[in-house]
Amino acid sequence: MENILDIKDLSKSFILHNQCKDIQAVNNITIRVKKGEFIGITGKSGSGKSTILKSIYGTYRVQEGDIWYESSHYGPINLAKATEREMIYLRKHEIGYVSQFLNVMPRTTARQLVTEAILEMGQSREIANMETEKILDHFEIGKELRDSYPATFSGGEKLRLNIARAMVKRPRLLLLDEPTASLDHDSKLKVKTLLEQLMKEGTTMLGIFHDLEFMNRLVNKEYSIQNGCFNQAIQKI
Amino acid sequence: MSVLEVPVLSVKQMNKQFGNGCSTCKNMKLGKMTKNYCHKCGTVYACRDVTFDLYQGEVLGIVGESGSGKSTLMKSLYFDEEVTDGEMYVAGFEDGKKNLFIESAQKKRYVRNHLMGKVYQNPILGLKMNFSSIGNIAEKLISAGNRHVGSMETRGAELLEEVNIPIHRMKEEPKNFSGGMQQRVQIAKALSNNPPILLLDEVTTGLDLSVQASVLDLIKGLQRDLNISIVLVSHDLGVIRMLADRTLVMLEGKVIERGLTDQILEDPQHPYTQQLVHSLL
Amino acid sequence: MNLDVVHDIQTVYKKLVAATSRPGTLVVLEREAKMLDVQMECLSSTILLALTVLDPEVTFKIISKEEEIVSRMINQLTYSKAVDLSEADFIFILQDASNEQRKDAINKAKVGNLLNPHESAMIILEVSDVTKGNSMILSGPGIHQESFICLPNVSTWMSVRNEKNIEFPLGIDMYFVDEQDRLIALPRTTQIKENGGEIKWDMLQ
Amino acid sequence: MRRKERTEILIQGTADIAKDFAKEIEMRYKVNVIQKPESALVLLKARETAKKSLFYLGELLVTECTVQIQDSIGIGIVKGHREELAHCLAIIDAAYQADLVETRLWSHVLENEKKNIQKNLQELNQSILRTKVNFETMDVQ
Amino acid sequence: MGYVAVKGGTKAIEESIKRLKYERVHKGTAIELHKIEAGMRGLIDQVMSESSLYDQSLSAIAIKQAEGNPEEAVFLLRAYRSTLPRKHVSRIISSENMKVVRRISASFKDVPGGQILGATTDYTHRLLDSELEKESDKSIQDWLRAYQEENRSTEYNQKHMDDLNNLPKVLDYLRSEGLLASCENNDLQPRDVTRKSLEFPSKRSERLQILTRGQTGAVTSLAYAVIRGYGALHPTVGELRVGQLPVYLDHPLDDGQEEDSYYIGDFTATEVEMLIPLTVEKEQGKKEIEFEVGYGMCMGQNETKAIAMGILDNCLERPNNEFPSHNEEFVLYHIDSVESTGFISHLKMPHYVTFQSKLDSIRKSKDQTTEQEVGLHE
Amino acid sequence: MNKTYNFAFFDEGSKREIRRATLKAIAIPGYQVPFASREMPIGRGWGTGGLQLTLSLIGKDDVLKVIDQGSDESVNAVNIKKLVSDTTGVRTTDSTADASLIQSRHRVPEVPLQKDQILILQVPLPEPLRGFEPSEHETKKLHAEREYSGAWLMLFEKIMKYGIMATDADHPVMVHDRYVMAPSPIPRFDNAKLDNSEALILLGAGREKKVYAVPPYTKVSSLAFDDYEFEIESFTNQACILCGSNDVFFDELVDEDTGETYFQCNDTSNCLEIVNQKQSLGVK
Repeated sequence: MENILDIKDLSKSFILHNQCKDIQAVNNITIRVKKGEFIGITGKSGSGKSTILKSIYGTYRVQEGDIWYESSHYGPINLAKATEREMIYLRKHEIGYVSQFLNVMPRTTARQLVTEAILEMGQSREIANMETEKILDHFEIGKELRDSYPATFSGGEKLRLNIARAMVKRPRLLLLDEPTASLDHDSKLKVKTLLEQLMKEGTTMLGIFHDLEFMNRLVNKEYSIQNGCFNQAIQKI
Repeated sequence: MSVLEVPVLSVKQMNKQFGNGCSTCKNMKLGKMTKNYCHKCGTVYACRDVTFDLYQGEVLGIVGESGSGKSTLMKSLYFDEEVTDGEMYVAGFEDGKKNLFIESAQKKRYVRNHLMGKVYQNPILGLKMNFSSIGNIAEKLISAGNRHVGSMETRGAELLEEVNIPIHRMKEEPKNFSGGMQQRVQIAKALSNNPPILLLDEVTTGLDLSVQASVLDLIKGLQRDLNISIVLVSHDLGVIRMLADRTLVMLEGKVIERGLTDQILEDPQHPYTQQLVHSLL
Repeated sequence: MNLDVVHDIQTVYKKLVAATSRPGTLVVLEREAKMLDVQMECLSSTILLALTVLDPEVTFKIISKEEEIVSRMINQLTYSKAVDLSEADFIFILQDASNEQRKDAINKAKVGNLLNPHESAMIILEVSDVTKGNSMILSGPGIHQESFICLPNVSTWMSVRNEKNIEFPLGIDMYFVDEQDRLIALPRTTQIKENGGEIKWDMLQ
Repeated sequence: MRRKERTEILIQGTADIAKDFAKEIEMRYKVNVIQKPESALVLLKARETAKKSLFYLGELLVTECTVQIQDSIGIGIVKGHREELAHCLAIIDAAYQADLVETRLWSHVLENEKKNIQKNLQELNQSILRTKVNFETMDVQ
Repeated sequence: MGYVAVKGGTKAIEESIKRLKYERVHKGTAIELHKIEAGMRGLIDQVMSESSLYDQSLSAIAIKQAEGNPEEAVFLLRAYRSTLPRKHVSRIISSENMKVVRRISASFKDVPGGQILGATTDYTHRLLDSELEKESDKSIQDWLRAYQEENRSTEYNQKHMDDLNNLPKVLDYLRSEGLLASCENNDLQPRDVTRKSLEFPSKRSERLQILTRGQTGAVTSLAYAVIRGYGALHPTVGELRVGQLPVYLDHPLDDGQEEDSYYIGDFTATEVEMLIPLTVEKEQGKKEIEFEVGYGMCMGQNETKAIAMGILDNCLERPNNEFPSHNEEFVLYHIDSVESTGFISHLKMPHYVTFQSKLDSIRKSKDQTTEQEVGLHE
Repeated sequence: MNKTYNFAFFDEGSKREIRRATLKAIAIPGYQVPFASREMPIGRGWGTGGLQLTLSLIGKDDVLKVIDQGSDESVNAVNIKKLVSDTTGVRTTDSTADASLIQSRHRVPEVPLQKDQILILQVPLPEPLRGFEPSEHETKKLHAEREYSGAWLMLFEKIMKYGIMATDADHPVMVHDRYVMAPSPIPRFDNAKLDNSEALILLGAGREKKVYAVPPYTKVSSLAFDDYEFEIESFTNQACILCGSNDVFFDELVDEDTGETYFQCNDTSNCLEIVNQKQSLGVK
């Protein structure tokens, strides 16, 4: 199986000018991810797990190392050096990112939120509307919720919506940044089902999970990280 | 197989100074000035070598404190202000091959009327307060060549509806409206002839929070539906975070940092941006 | 000089108005030119026009081999000042000017700006005979549908004139005067087409 | 005596002097009137003191006359409607221009008149100075 | 009622002109011009200044013809002026050469050269003087003799008397003290608003010329509005001087040597420099107060107008859209006596055609409304 | 002070300045040429712009007609005629056809103008965009950039308010497809007479110091919308009570006894000519 993601010697530090600090977040990280794999990253909080995901997603600017991604549109592309426009394209069409926070416009309804994600990819409004209903059904977002503002949702509802929004794009690569951190048991189970379904559909995933037990039941491979460096890679399943 | 995208609007090395400059500020390479102001001759270098591209369907945020040159930049883009030097290309005008900054006033007027819309922070600048709201929208349509009252009335009503101005108030003058409503009429006006480029200058500044939210929502919705490109200037990072895909940070007339909006917010590089972001958190 | 500076200049002006408002119309200044009755290095009509439009408030330029003499004379007659081509309100191109000088003068004449299109030059061009030369079709304000005229030396001014008048309202207004004291005006609004077929080059220079 | 000082004295002093001088010349020379005394305007160009720039304050009505003696042109110009004085001034001006012998004898007449003018001015100033506010007298002793 | 054009105009006009003359002379006595000149200095000065034409005797005729109405007198002189050739421009007139007859400063008590009240109504208590009813030529002459006698009895320091002819300027003093920015002579030739139509933004010379020939009342009212609050200035009179200024002309063909110029006479003028404190931002945002100067000068003794002009001059140097008084179009377009009175009075002209046209328009729009209303009810 | 006035009141320098402006105005149809505008012996606003044009044009052989609101005998017309003939000695006439110069306030005569005539219109407010933009500096810029949305907007606003264009006199026109121009307060009825006119039409605004022109055979169209056409004043089924004309602009009168409305020609000299003609025919 070919690699979809090939992270080589990734290092990232933060220079905080106002505090005269230089914080090394990750150092010389190398990860290879095959198409369809689900990789889990573990480590203590502050160990640099999120940094890896955000570097892939382009939120952090990489200082050293490469992040080769096999794009269906661009072919092999180094995300560490991609332009803003390339990154925007990939985010719209190929790479999804889900965290526990739902960052949306205050007065956008659940339905609009999802539709918008589909429209971004250039679909017609008709198709977008149809798809939206489908996915919201799928994620068990109640009909009564669909025209309300997500700000009023429960944690579980918010997260499901969040994943729904990421999933509706059928991303090739999905980055999961502690999505289950604040969820109750029932919600977690629903999410798990969803992620399993994504795996079946062939989505490659990279995730950080607070709940290791939850993670272990899902991932193919686990990387453990300490002080910004890898300890080991454990093959699961 | 990278596809070469053509920007809708492209600005290169734009400079705008107020005053003629003197030997001190010209020779010292701007070194001996306080910020962008020369004490000797009083020249203000409002925009210095500003360069950026705007692509179809995206929202480009420009953030910076007052005096950073962002409003001057917007004025220059809409030809409210003549630039000192630089280039500006718009895809819809002469195939994006002619530098608009050196074209005649008539040509600039054409681009303004047909390819751009602008919403000013102060509605007085964007609206004729003594003309009806529908008339204000019609003005933009007329300048783009429309000579049909019926169609303009329909279009105007449509737009006002879209921005949530009750139709029965369309013949009212904006001077009777609240600030938020005035801003919405401005937006309707700016959008009236489907411009590919929309310039928004601090459109929510000075509005109540709830009104702000409704205006932001409106903008986002319009941008989503119409796939127009927006340059959005704000000193408010919250507004930028919600609307902008990419962001430029301006300080003392210069663009000191640029990137994806989440990059700017989560991984700011320049000391000034870091300070700005941290003060927001 | 028997010219009455009040009444004869008034009739010259009236004729200038007629010529300007009806481009291509042949206007005769013979009567006033006879009153002038002086020997000059330029045509009598040129002097008449100078007396009609010039005074200390405006400027002029003479294009001629005898520029110095004519400039001084015009200055004494009108107190108007001679200035550089690009500043001149009125440009007089005399018969003895070379083709290059003629082109250059028209080329450098000011066309005004969009705010003040009237700050443009009026060009008075001397020719031997305003009725001989290349045949042309005129159209535009002041002309009922189309009118036909002949003017000499077309190649030396036409293209540069059209070039100057490309962005109306900017442009130059041209007046042709001849040895028989006749006048034809081609203001900036007049569209000129060459009248088909063969071009008869004017051989008189 | 040069023109500035001369015209100051002739206009500020008694009009008889100009009349006498002109008469003297007219008796001996042919005076050709080029332009009869006529009303005309003089535009007043002033310098303001705030930015030291120039502006036009208005127009002053003058009477102007031009005469010719021999080959010399003389101009007489004076504020107001003073046709006779303008005429005399023009003749005197032409006389000086033509450097006629008579003009050499006029100097001391003019000098004398200048003293009179000075004296009158001083009398005027004296009466004006009576309106000067004297702050010293208000000192408390 | 009817909207028909007036007929029989020729006859009516002739009769109207006779009637006007009747009104002027019907008391059976003519006012002599020299009496107007002798006794109406204030009116003459105002008329000369507003008409921008300096000549007492013409002014007197205009006043007589206008029966003392300054608006009409100014109108007459302005029109008369259009018919006179303007042959000369004077050499630069500088107020330093003024033979001062009055000079005060409201800013400096101890102004160099002193406060010289001269002739002023300021301290007359404005008590109506019934004595004037009895005033005769003889009583006047007696008074004059006594006054001259009194004057001669006082001895004055020679130096002071000479000073009156070159009194130091308050501004020069301030400039030498560094309280006022010094500036060089600016010899840019002024534009003449009577020859070149005004365009905006205007030139300083155009503003000053329009202000100095402005209608006294209009200039005063606008300046009053400024200091009452419809403006952003708080001025004091730095110096006010009244006196005689000599006028010189260059020989038309000469190279303009001063000694060869023509002296043509003196004219009376009022000059005012208003001091206006302003906060200016200096280096590092430090703020300082500096003086700016507003300049006013009028032909004749017109003190209020000159002060008002000084205020408006500074207003227009500092454009500010908040106040109409700082808007050059607003001020410059509306203070000319002939223009404003002409346009106001033109409203007396018939507007029958426009009214008929308006009538048509109103009827049609009424029809429209009725149609709409009918439509609504259907 | 003994002053004989120069021919046509002005000194030659003043005439020359007006003449230069006029020539530019003819060369740039519809553009308002600024000029110095001399002070006149009649009031600003009383026709000084027209009068200055007339005086700069007039010669010994001219025949002058002056009309005000359609009437040769109106006091203002008489007054101006008197001033011009007093300072020039030229002949005046009431007949439109006889005149070489016609100075008019608020009307274009009913008798079609001829090639050798010049019509001079007095203009109180030359700026057609003034209602939209008070600043002269700004309106000048709008003209420069051919930005006339304001002119149409003013019409649009009226339609919004009143349901019709509802302009009265001085309905703006577009000249030579370039400049929007105030035709002076002539009724809309007269606007068509400016289009492709045989005669040169000059317009003078003395107080506002502008001269502008419509040369002969120049396109002049009244501003309108595709779905709201320009409409002239309508006098449907009305005829002049004196001469019977029905295709002219009327004055509306009320019979004081009966209270009934009746109509009469506004152009009095034309009316009189028709009446005279009819009478002479009747006599035959």
